Amino acid sequence: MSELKLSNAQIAWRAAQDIEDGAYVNLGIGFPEMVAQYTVEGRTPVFHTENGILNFGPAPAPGDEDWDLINAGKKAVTLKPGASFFHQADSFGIVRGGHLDVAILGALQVAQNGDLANWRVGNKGVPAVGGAMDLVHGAKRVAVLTDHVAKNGAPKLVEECSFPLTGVGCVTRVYTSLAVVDIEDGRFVLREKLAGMSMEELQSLTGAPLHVEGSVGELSVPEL
Amino acid sequence: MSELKLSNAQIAWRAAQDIEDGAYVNLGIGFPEMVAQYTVEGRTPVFHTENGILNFGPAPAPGDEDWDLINAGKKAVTLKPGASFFHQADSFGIVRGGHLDVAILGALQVAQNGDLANWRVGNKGVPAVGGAMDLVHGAKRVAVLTDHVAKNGAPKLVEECSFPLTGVGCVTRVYTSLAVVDIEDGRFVLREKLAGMSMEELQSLTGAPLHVEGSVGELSVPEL
Amino acid sequence: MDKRLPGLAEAVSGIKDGATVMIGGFGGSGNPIELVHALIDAGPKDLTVINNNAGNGKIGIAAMIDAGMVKKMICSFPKSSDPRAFTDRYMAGEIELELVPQGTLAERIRAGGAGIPAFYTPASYGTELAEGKPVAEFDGKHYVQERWLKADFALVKAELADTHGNLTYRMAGRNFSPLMAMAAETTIVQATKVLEPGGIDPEQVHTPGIFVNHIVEVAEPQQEEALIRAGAVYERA
Amino acid sequence: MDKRLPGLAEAVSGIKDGATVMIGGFGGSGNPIELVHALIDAGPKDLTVINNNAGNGKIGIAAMIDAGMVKKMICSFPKSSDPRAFTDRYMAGEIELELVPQGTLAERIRAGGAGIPAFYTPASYGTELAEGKPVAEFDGKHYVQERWLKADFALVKAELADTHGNLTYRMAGRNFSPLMAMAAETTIVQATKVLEPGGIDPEQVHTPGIFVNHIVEVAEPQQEEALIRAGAVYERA
Repeated sequence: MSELKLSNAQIAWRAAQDIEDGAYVNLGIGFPEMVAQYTVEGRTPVFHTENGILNFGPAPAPGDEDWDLINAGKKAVTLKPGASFFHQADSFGIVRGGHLDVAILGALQVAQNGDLANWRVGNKGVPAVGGAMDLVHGAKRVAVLTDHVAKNGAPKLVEECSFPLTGVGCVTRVYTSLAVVDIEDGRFVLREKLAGMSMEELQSLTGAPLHVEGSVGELSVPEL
Repeated sequence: MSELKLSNAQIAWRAAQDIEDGAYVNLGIGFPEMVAQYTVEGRTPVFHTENGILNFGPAPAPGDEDWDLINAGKKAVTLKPGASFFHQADSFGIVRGGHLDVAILGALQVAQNGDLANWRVGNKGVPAVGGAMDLVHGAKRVAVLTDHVAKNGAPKLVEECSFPLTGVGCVTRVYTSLAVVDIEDGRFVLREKLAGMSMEELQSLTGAPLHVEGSVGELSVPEL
Repeated sequence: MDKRLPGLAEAVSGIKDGATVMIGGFGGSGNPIELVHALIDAGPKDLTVINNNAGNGKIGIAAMIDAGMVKKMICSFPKSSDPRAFTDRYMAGEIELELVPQGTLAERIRAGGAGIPAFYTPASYGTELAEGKPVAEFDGKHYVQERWLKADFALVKAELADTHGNLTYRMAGRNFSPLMAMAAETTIVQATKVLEPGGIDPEQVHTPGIFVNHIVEVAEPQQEEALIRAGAVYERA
Repeated sequence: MDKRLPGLAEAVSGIKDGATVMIGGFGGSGNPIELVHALIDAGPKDLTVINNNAGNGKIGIAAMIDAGMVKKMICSFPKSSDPRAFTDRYMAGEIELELVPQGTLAERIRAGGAGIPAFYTPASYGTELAEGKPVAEFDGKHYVQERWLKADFALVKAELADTHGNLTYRMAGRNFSPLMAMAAETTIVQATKVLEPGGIDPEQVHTPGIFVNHIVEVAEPQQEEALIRAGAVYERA
């Protein structure tokens, strides 16, 4: 049963299926960046990065990097036709102003009311927030990619976040290694789960009630 | 004695003498625009217009107008080398943000505390404000050009404005047809007056006390 | 992704009675005359129109007002050359006016586009235009709180567009247009020339395509000031 | 009007102990490395530095910190690659940190430049970074009040400049630079190439010259990320 979960690539693949053609998308640094690799054939989303680019493309070949052409994760990127540059006040105007169709972020914890904790575990070390607290506001959908449970087995979908918050009531959908869960009216609503996992088992790995409205789909992804 | 006053052109000329080389200047619509004609030889101020141009030049020859190249008064202008265009939020960022060296405006009334009334006489007709209420804030100097008295003989330099205010405590210097007056610590301080006018006569045409600190210069302008 | 529509009528067909419409332009520069005239042909009523001015002559916004389409104007200067259309209705009590200082108007529109619900400005403090607005003191100076301004639609005139909606403007025709493009739910652009993606240098884009929904090419756009000076009149076709 | 100065040392000579200095750049892009290194040579102390990050490797802002020049950092992300210089001092309690969400940082700097003393943003509402800040509700949603951010100096890297100070930036090297140029009392620019007035198309100017005080031509500027990857170290000459 320990094998019965999606890899990060598979979670990213699943999230990519919900990105419409022509959607404007911001992918958080790290794991969420993988979503771009699984763009659905025939769709051309436009990717935004907080440091001031719309419509950037994948990393260049090693050695071809131009270090003035980077994304928010400080990785070298390329440009697609129709790209544009702008300063960071305009860039976060795009974010806060509701212009992105979807922002996809990582998570330490997501609460059933949509609260997100993803920037800091405790009070030790040097705190760093970047654009996380801005990105959780404004996008039409704020989705999260995450393992369903933490490495120590603790649930990451919880009644209330115990880690410092990134934003309040901001997450609309969670793609986990076991399920797809929407947040509606302060509740987790289960939309899809892995076929081999019982409802009871899934609930036991989740820190707050999973509600069912209508049918629960099968979370089905290719080998990746 | 009715001849003993400066023409508008002469008031504009006097104001132009205080504009330093390289100063960034906004000239209000109408009378203040004349200041540009009297730019001191060897100085090159840069003129700003609220609708989004820095370093515009004089009107083009009749027939050469491009109506996308206009100033805030909707008059056709030209560009000087080193000009730039920007949108109106950036343009008023220049104004409010303290980046202009001087803004020169017309006045209905100026009060001894620096209050300015220049947008509306009463409550009749269609009100229109344009950029006046923005321009009185932010420039390092806010100067006013005006006849010393109104057409009906009423003082325009007053204890308190009776017309609707444009801004509170914003004017720093007034160039009138009779005098140059600074506003300091809530008082009118006389800096220059026409040679042929007595202190008493000037005070009688002024609606609030004119203070003297040190010497009063002669307001001396060429025939224009 | 191709945001082009075949014609002006299609472009404005979504604008219904009661909509709030931002219209780019300052005085006679940068006005999307062809889009405005298409909107007059479509004829929605009870519109709230946001523009720096309130229409001049017998074309553009003035012709919208003459056609009885405008319930309210939000503007800074409703008194440019020949403002008869607005003046007549205003004096007759047939049109509402929200008068906003020009810089505040620009900043409120930017705030609407940038997700800033309110901000403080020194402009209008102590004047009748600040009446009823919250006031606050920062570092010993007084400021007025102003709210963001958003719209259902923006009509914007661009010089170049690409099919993704990236735009450049022509000279001082830029004015409010980049701000309005940000602040409207649906931004409709008329462009003198529409290029393929990549046709505009990414460093020279004035409005990124994310702010644009529909594009119509109007290859030889009219210029409002020139039309007014020629005495042009627009009436519904 | 010619805003050029002959060299980097002259450009930074006005920056004294206790000054607040904005430094353009994001990660390794757009950093005015030559100006920063000239500032290290000049050696003012007790500086407050505003940048998105807090220095990486052993050059630039990290080298300023190593040189003991920085009293306080205002930034959003002091943990990019190899942030040892900042981390060591921070953990030792030898440097202050004001942590600001990145979009709030950008907007606060813009507000400083645009004369907006305070504004409301949804970012950080309900989090520990909003503690002690005024909160307000608009249209049923909660927002945090943030204050403008200004500086005594800004150090900015441009691609092109003209002698009036009109600037263009190179790709994503633009980032915070146009905002910082607005928000500083004195803005000092290093440009790869300095042109005569008119050398930059007025429609393609990214930063109008009114925001720029001094320009130094640095014809072959170094790139921070490339330097860090090469293991470069900067120490006072």
